[in-house]
Amino acid sequence: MKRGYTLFWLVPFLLVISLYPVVTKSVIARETVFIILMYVSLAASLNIIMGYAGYVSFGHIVYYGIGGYVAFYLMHHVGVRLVPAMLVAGLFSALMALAVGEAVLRLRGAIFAIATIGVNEAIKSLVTNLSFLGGATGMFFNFKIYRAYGGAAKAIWYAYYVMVAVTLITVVVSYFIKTSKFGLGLFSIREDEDAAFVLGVNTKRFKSLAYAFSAFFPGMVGAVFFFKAGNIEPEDAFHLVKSIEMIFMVMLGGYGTASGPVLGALIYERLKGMLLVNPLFKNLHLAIAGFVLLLIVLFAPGGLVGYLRSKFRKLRGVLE
Amino acid sequence: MRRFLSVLVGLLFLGSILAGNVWAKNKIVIGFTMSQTGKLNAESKDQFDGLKLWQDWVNSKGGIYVKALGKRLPVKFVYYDDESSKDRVQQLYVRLINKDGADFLISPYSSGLTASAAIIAEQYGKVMVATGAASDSIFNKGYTHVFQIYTPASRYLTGSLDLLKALDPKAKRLAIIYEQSNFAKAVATAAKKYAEKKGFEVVLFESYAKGTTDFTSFLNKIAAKKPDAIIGGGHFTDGETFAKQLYEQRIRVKLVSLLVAPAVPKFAEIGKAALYVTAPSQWEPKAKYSKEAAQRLGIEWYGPTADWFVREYKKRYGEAPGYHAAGGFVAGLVLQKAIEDAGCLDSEKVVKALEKMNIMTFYGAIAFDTGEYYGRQKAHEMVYLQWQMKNGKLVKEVIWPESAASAKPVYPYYKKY
Amino acid sequence: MEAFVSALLNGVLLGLAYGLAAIGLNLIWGVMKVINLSHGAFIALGMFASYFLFHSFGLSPFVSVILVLALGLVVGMVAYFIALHRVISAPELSTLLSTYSLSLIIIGVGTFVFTTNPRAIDVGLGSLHVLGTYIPAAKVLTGVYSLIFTVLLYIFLYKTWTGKAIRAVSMNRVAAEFMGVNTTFILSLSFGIGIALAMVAGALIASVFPFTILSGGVYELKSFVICVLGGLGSPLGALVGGLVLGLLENVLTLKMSVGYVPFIEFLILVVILLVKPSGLLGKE
Amino acid sequence: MSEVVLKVENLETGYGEVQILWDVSIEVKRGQLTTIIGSNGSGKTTLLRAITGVIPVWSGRILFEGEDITRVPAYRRTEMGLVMVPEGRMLFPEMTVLENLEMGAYNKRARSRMKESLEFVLELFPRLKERLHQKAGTMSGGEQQMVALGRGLMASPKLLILDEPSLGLAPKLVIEVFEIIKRLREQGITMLLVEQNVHLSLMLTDWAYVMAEGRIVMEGTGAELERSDEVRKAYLGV
Repeated sequence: MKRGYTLFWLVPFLLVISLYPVVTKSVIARETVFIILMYVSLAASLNIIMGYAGYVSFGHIVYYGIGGYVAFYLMHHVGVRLVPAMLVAGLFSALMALAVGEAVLRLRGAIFAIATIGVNEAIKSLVTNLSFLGGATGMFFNFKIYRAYGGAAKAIWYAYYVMVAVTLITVVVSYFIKTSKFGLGLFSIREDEDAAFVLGVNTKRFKSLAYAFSAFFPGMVGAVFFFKAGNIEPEDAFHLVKSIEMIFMVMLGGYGTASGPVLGALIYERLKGMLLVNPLFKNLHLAIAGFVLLLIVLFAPGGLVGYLRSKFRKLRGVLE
Repeated sequence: MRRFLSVLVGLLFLGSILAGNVWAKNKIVIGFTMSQTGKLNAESKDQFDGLKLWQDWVNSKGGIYVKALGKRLPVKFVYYDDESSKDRVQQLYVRLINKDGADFLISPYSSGLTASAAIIAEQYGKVMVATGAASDSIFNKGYTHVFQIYTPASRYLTGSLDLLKALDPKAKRLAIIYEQSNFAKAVATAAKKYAEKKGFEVVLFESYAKGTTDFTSFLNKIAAKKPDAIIGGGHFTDGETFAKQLYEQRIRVKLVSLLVAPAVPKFAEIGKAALYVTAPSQWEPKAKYSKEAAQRLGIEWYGPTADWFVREYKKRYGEAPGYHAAGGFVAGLVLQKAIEDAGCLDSEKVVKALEKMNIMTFYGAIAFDTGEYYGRQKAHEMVYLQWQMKNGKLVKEVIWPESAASAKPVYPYYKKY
Repeated sequence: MEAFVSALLNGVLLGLAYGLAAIGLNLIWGVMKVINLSHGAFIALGMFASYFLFHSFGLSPFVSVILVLALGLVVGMVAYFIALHRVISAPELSTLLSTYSLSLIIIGVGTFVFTTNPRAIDVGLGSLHVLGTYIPAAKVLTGVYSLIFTVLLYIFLYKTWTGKAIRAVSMNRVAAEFMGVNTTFILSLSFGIGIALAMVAGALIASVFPFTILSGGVYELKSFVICVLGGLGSPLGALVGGLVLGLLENVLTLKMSVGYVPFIEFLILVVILLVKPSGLLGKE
Repeated sequence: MSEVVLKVENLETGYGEVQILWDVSIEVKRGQLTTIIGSNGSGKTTLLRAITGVIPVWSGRILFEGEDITRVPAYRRTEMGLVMVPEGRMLFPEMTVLENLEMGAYNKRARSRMKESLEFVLELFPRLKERLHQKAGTMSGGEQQMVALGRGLMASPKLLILDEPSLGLAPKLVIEVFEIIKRLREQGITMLLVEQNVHLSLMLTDWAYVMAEGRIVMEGTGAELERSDEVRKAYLGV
């Protein structure tokens, strides 16, 4: 597949956003950008299985939670540092996805979606009962843990840089998957899985791999997020609403495009941030989010990028 | 394209630059989040109402006296809705500190949310007065800026056991139940330890999921163990429901002691199901803490009297205050005292003042641990209340400790069936 | 022994109410192949409808349930035309998301209007002494009402022209249109009935347990488990599924920690979907 | 006798941006059997979809008993008497045979006559009488085709459209189906038949149209077409 110019603006764009808090030394901006990057990475990962292969993983947050728990456990009880713990967490999430995918990827459409919700809720309830993971109350870092990073204040910046790296890697990998032969196979599965199979696409292997990729990055994101948060508990790690926010961002930006989830995440975070602190709307932000989602589903199923691509043909090489 | 992008990036962040402007020091900004929505809404609102009453009280006197500036500074609140969820707590506290210029922080309601917020307070070195958060475990994480108003969870239900022992030395079988939350687990675990030490037999020690509304099967299971007493619980909704279903199923136990719910005045709405339920409470309007009591103990009395607080609160909100409201008020009061003692707004000096604090308020004694559990409340004591019938109306009476009691305990619980 | 009898009775009564909530979900899935992610929001709406009829007009939930049914029918049909009609033939992602956005809107506005304070309807009917155990009368009525509504639905689906048309549409929409069935109307009616049943179930449950605007979510997830147990798309299977779940919740907990119940439920959901997607009690 | 029941005038339509039908005009007269033949992809199915109202018409008109029904929704057309027996039967598999037949009489015009219609159908298909309470989905292909035909007849059709009724049936059953069509024609039921079995269709039909590439390329009586070289070459394999 021919590659367009999307990455030539997407990566610098993300870098500009990421460097802004560093240059201005603004902690506030850092907090905001951290959340934006986290959303970008989560949305771009979900997009691999949902947008490319057409499998709507409704409970996708489960991999973020699993990654978070694995990394937190390693850091808290074993004393592993953030980056190695994060890599282990990502791999563990990906392996879990391979195992879970072996089973649930046989299901299709809405049934698959429900099954993924079931997986998330089951794992959440299980973790809630496991005392070595702290049960319902979860685990807390002792503040001393941040000393290895030069104190709490520096540790947050450290977490921020790691998040920037994870996000960039997610976006680039997601782009290369899309424009590769592998991506083409995934798209053929999305359009017509049976036909893809008949045409010689190893659909089972393709789906499993896509699912593993889309779980790997959330696993790492979870690791970084909970490192920064300093504590982890099941309600936060396996929060179904966050799962649906991920879908929302993918839909908002453009289902199946590489740049869509990035834009979707960016807009969504800003929108939510603004609505939440706006005295007029803060109590209605849920309703507004629902309304916007409904409008997208009904009138612009291609999301922002889909809309731009259909309006301006010239943009097709730039917006992929 | 590039121009378009730079405009976009520019616009996105223009707002945040403009908002971070410099402000003159003409007020003390206190930041916090409250749960305007979500499952903790009820308790959080009471806490906020108490806090708001303090703000108006202190501002009506011109504010808090700051010696270094030689004048009184009024108190300004900045607060957001945390939706009873940790998701945004940290982001919002970072915002409070950095963008809204909060000088001091008050915790959100509940141990879970406070634990999250405490990390931010510590990371930025801001003083946070923690109220509505009783968990002990927040205080052995190495924080040096978080100070607890509530009697910690480890001392929550111990009094209920002392009470039971005093009432009925033969009662041995104990069922301990708890909600799967930070706070309830801490309380239950501590109670179990204490019970075993005191020679009770814990026949059931089990948790239930947050948000549980159906305790039917759980109650069946409890009944099958034939306990003399049931102690435990979680927060308001589950506690109220538990008490209601306990009554509906006519479980025969001698003592029922539940967390949080029975202490809230609204508990009376379940009618006869509330009768004879006992509960630990951080504070009750009928508890007798006074200037005289403080003098007797040789510690400083600070702030308004309980009568004043109850009267003003009722005037304003139309109902008697519960301990969440009192906790809110006292959080402000403690901060006020610490700022006055420090004589300035510098966080580290206020921390020193808090370390040294040893006062009595209408809410009871206040002093903080400075050892392994730095910042944990060490002076304040729980009182134990029971819902009783007076002139055909349900009322809360303080029944334990005997020195603070306003009525005699009614025993056993199943007397009402 | 007493505990076991009580568990059985409570399990059956509660199972019937769970079943009623799930029947609506299953009917909607059966007829229009839509997984209604707004089901929980409508259950909560039913709870609040009942609450206000009780507190403002003094109507007992067991009387006002008829009004809730009518309200649900209207609201459901309107909701169909707003959120579903345009995407009814689109891929499932669209209907999943459009019903989810409905749920966001309802819960969002509901939170704004009602706050998330817990509410309760205390019908004050006392408890009945049955077989050595005490059961709240409201719970007994809830079970009985749920059974009645299920039977009425059965009669409607199998004995009336409109009911048969609904079944026909669920089996083959195009063929039904060829028979002269106004399928658009039938689709909206089915959604309306599904929503009405959800709201009725909510109204009945509200007379037994306290609730907030967010409570529907729990029952929605239970409904998924029930539908999968009883067979996706089979309205009556849902009743059986409801009974199974109700009994499971009540009897299982006698032997194991209450905390594990949700885990078991979701494990059942996933395992059945994998082993036998047509449902444990479903056909083929 | 030669009153026109259905008249399609200059019909053009298609899917999305792809046009399938080009200027199609046909007529069906009362009491007659009219047939459309054509190979796969010639546009027969699309034409039927337009006539029954499943897909919208781009241009042209459809008149049914003189009334313009071009914009009338599909289910209303059934009520007016334009009844379809769809390709592949499309029975309601979980319903009994009786229920399937009853669904045929769903439209208000047919409901009042349900009893007589049922007698008529059961007389036509005595085999169904024993199976009235069997689920339709569990029956053999031939039996299912009978239910489908019976269900169509239950609707009191003024025009019965049969879409590939012999598709997928064993040769013996194909003959049986055509015998039924013959009997129906003798009963004076107006029918529009779309078939791939050109030989049998042309033997029975009063008037036939040949479709290719979305256009009507030929029309005439059955006998005329059967003699035509083009038809013989293209469809009869001779």
